[in-house]
Amino acid sequence: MLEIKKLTKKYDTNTIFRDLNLTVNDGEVLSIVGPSGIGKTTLIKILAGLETANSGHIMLNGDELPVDGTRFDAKVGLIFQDFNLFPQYTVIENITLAPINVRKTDKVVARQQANNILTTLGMLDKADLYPYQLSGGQKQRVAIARALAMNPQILAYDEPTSGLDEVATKQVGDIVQTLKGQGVTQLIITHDQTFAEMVSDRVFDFATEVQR
Amino acid sequence: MLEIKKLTKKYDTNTIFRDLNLTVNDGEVLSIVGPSGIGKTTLIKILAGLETANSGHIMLNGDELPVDGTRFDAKVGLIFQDFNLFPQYTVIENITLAPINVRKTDKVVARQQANNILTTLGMLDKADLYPYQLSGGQKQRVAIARALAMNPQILAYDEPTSGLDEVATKQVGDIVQTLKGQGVTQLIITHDQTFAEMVSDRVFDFATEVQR
Amino acid sequence: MNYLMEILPSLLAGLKMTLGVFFLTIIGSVPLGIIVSLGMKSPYFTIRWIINGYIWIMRGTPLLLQLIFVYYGLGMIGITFPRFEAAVIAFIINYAAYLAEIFRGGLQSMPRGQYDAAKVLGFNKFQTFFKIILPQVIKIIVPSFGNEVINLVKDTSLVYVIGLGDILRAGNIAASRDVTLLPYLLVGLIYLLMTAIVTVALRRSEKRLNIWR
Amino acid sequence: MNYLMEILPSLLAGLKMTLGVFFLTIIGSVPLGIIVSLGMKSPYFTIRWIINGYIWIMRGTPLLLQLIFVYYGLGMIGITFPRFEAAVIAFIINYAAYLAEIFRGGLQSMPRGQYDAAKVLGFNKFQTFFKIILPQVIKIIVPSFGNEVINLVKDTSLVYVIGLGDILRAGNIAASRDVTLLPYLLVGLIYLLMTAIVTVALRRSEKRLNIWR
Amino acid sequence: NENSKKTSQNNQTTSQVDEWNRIKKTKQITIGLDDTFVPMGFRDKNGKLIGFDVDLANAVFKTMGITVKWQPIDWSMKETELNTGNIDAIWNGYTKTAAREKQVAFSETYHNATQVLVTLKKNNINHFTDMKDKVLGDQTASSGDEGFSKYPKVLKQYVKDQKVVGYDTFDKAFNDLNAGRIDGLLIDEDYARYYVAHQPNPKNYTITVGDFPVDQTGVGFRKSDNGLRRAVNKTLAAFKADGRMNEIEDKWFSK
Ligand SMILES: Nc1ncnc2c1ncn2[C@@H]1O[C@H](COP(=O)(O)OP(=O)(O)OP(=O)(O)O)[C@@H](O)[C@H]1O
Ligand SMILES: Nc1ncnc2c1ncn2[C@@H]1O[C@H](COP(=O)(O)OP(=O)(O)OP(=O)(O)O)[C@@H](O)[C@H]1O
Ligand SMILES: [Mg+2]
Ligand SMILES: [Mg+2]
Repeated sequence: MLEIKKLTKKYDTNTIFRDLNLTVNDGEVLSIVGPSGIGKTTLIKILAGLETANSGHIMLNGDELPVDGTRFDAKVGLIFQDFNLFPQYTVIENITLAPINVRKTDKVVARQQANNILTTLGMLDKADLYPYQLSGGQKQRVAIARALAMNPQILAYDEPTSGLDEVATKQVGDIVQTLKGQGVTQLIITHDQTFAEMVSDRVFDFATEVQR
Repeated sequence: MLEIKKLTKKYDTNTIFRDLNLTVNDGEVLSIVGPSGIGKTTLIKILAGLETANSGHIMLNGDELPVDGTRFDAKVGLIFQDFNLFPQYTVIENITLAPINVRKTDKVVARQQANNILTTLGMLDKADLYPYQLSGGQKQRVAIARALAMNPQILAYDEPTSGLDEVATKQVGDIVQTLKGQGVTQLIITHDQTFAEMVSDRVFDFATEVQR
Repeated sequence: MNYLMEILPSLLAGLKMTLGVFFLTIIGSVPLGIIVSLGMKSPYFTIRWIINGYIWIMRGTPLLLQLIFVYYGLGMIGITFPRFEAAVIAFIINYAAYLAEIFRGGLQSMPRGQYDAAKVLGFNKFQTFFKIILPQVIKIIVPSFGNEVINLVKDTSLVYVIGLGDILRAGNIAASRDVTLLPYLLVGLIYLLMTAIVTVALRRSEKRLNIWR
Repeated sequence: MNYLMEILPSLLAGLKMTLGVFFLTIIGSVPLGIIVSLGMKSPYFTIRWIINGYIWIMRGTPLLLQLIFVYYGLGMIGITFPRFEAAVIAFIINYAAYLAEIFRGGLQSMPRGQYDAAKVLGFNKFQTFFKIILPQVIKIIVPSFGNEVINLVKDTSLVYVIGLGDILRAGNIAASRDVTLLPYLLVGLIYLLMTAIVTVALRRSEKRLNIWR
Repeated sequence: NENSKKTSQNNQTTSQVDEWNRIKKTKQITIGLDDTFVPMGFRDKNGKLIGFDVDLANAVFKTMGITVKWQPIDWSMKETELNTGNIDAIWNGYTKTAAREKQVAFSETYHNATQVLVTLKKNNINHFTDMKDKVLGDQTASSGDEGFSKYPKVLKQYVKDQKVVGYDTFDKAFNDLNAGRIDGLLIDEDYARYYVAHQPNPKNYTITVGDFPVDQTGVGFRKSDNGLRRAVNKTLAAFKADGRMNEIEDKWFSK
């Protein structure tokens, strides 16, 4: 279970959110919605240990995760709004790099898994392209595939369907359902109401549920 | 009137589209739809002179625009899928830089115009931030504002509503309507069906209307 | 201590020469280096070829030989410069070659999207370079640029070969006259001081560039 | 022509020394430079302070003086190295300082998103640096790195100061013995050849890095 | 300034024309020297040029009513400076050699010196033969260095590996001698005296004279400048005859 308690974040004097409380159960799919610039990305970056919070607590299954930027655990998988693919690696290398080097997965196994994910996302034929050769929606899907390949227990998506057509959106929706079946906790930032309704158990609305 | 005739584009041996024909009238709003990776971005980049085509013609009001990469006319305004803001300039500088230096608009006038556009997009309070300090949706809106500030006669949007909430999407929709009233020809790549239906006179579907 | 005070005036006289060559070289070689780095992207094969040859020769031969060439070599075929002017010319064309390579590296790391954005906004090549690209390139290359500036501080001592008296030569004279290595120590300290000034100035400008990312 | 053939053997003997110092310096200073550049981002003030001091001294004093210091200076206080080893040590610690600044520039231009992506994927600092960051940094710094490598080719001639006979010294000896500038010409050609090899090798590696952007 | 411009403009013609006429007319001559060259020509602490050759040349030309403009040059460039017309004479401990005589015309010899061995007194080296298997140092490309290779029987056959350690300046060589890295230093006797005199304790050193031939020192002129050379030769002879030469020698080489 993921518990966020009294989390506060400021950029200089600009308070993004104050005393934010949020609990997400294992295997739950939570949509995070709210207008642009309200702090959704900031929240999941703090959750992933990429940003510091000014105060507050994050508890994962009862253990406290520090929010002061000293975390190096990769407990939360993250799909970035701007992808952050590694330009020097091909699609398949982007996906298999972490499993091979961090999880020490066998190369052949890692490639097989990556191919499976790419197939699910309709991207198998792009496996050997470099990021600069991809369209926007293709980059989005590589970013998703890269995060999935690490089998994280908590996975946060930042606008995963932006740039995706209906078919690809549906494919991502299917993935969310599959992972839910495997008990993965998922947080999905999205402006796509239809998608949010389709996949999520619950909606967290930044506009109404967060203090500033 | 913008006429595209028998336009063909390949990356190496990979044909993106072949003999593409498309005519857009002055003041018309055309939505361009189609699955991810099909070539929508490629088409408008060719239109803006940023990519070369392998063959074909583009005519603007009867004049031929070369498609071999030798164009330097900036006849087509473009809002990039990945924004391409100038990192070293603040929001207001990003918007006023081209009017001041290219159109030789007076600085005060340019700032006033930029402020008006930012107000319309609900971004006035971000005028003095640098791009790295903006959220995804905020960058999107700065990119739109920057293109608008040059008052282009043809304006192409690449996924202008990705990362935008309903309110901001509505604001962009209003802008499209206003420009239409001024006779600006607009091409809008979008996956957002509701938005496409709301703003466009006609839909160009890459999936069905283009040969490969 | 007393001894160092005694030889200081002659060292400072040499320092004047050192600083003169230093500043004139910076002023001349930075714009020349930028032009050369742009020339390397020229669509004309001949221009690229000439520029690559120029850079090769400039980096491939010791600056000492270039100084000899500009002063004595050109002198022999009738093109004569006074000593100081010859030194400055040789330094400028030499350093421009090194700076051009640094600029080229910076230019290469610019994402294509920045050029695209500039183009659709109607900036001409000149504006694109100076308003959009150069400020970002500068941010990247400041540390490498610093290396060259600091090399220049020290390379100025090579002017001895065409008979100019810089600070190191002043130190040499004192050292061989008084049979002691102390003057070198003092010269070393003065070089250190100059380098410290250059380093601090460049670090400052780096900090100022860090308000954006 | 005949004369050049006569002096060639002595020049080639000098060339051996030049190449020895060159390769050992590259092998030693690249890793040291990387470590130093990382140290400059250390959270500990003392480490940053020490490293900045080191870079300042290394760039701020002529390599010639550093050679003298390592060989004669340390010799006076009882730390004696053989001449060749002293030369290589001095070159490595000197060049590492310059390379560190170049690496630092490259590191600075890495977008933060690359570190973020590596972190959420669980890469440790070591892996992040070597798998994600370094390949991108290398691509940016190749041209500046080339400047230093080529400087090194020529700086090797400074070993004369501690009594080692490199190619330029061989040329010097021949030139003053036979009262002619011809040996310098030959030395110049050999330097040009070495520089050409370095330049071509680096351009090749740049090309190879250009399959991605 | 006026004169240096004039000399450099005359570049192309210098090999044919005797510049003596110009020098007489302008009453100025440009002489090149390496201003680090003790005790022949160097600078005092105020930057003033002093030394044996400086005094001698100034005195010689003073008798002709000509002022000397001293132009510091890099020693390795001396013949080039002369033959491109940047300077009119090389007058700075310039030893006569066959190779140099191909490039320049020498005056009569005005000073003689030989190559000597400087050692630490405590090492008891009193003959060249005592250098057996000892390490020798010298200055790269100096006359001593040439003599060392040219007359292997004199010293080379004794020293360790028949090799010599070359230094760019003698102060560094002295440093190594004191540190025991070399056992002996082959050096021109004029410098030897000067350097030994300037060591903290001159008594610690032995200067050994061996069988190297005597080096003759002369003034170097362009081969075309016969008038100039004759005038200088005449004055030098007069200086020798009337003791003015001795006076200057005593001032700089007092033993
Ligand atoms: N480095 C920064 N410095 C200052 N302000 C920042 C910085 N990063 C983000 N902000 C501000 O924090 C606010 C929240 O940004 P965030 O990216 O979390 O928004 P968001 O909810 O993800 O919006 P969007 O839906 O547009 O992506 C924004 O108003 C932004 O201007
Ligand atoms: N530089 C390149 N080299 C090779 N292939 C490329 C290059 N750029 C794009 N492509 C390929 O061209 C195709 C069309 O790309 P484009 O960006 O036009 O798609 P799109 O329709 O805009 O898709 P999206 O909706 O995902 O942005 C893609 O399959 C992509 O892989
Ligand atoms: Mg966001
Ligand atoms: Mg696209």
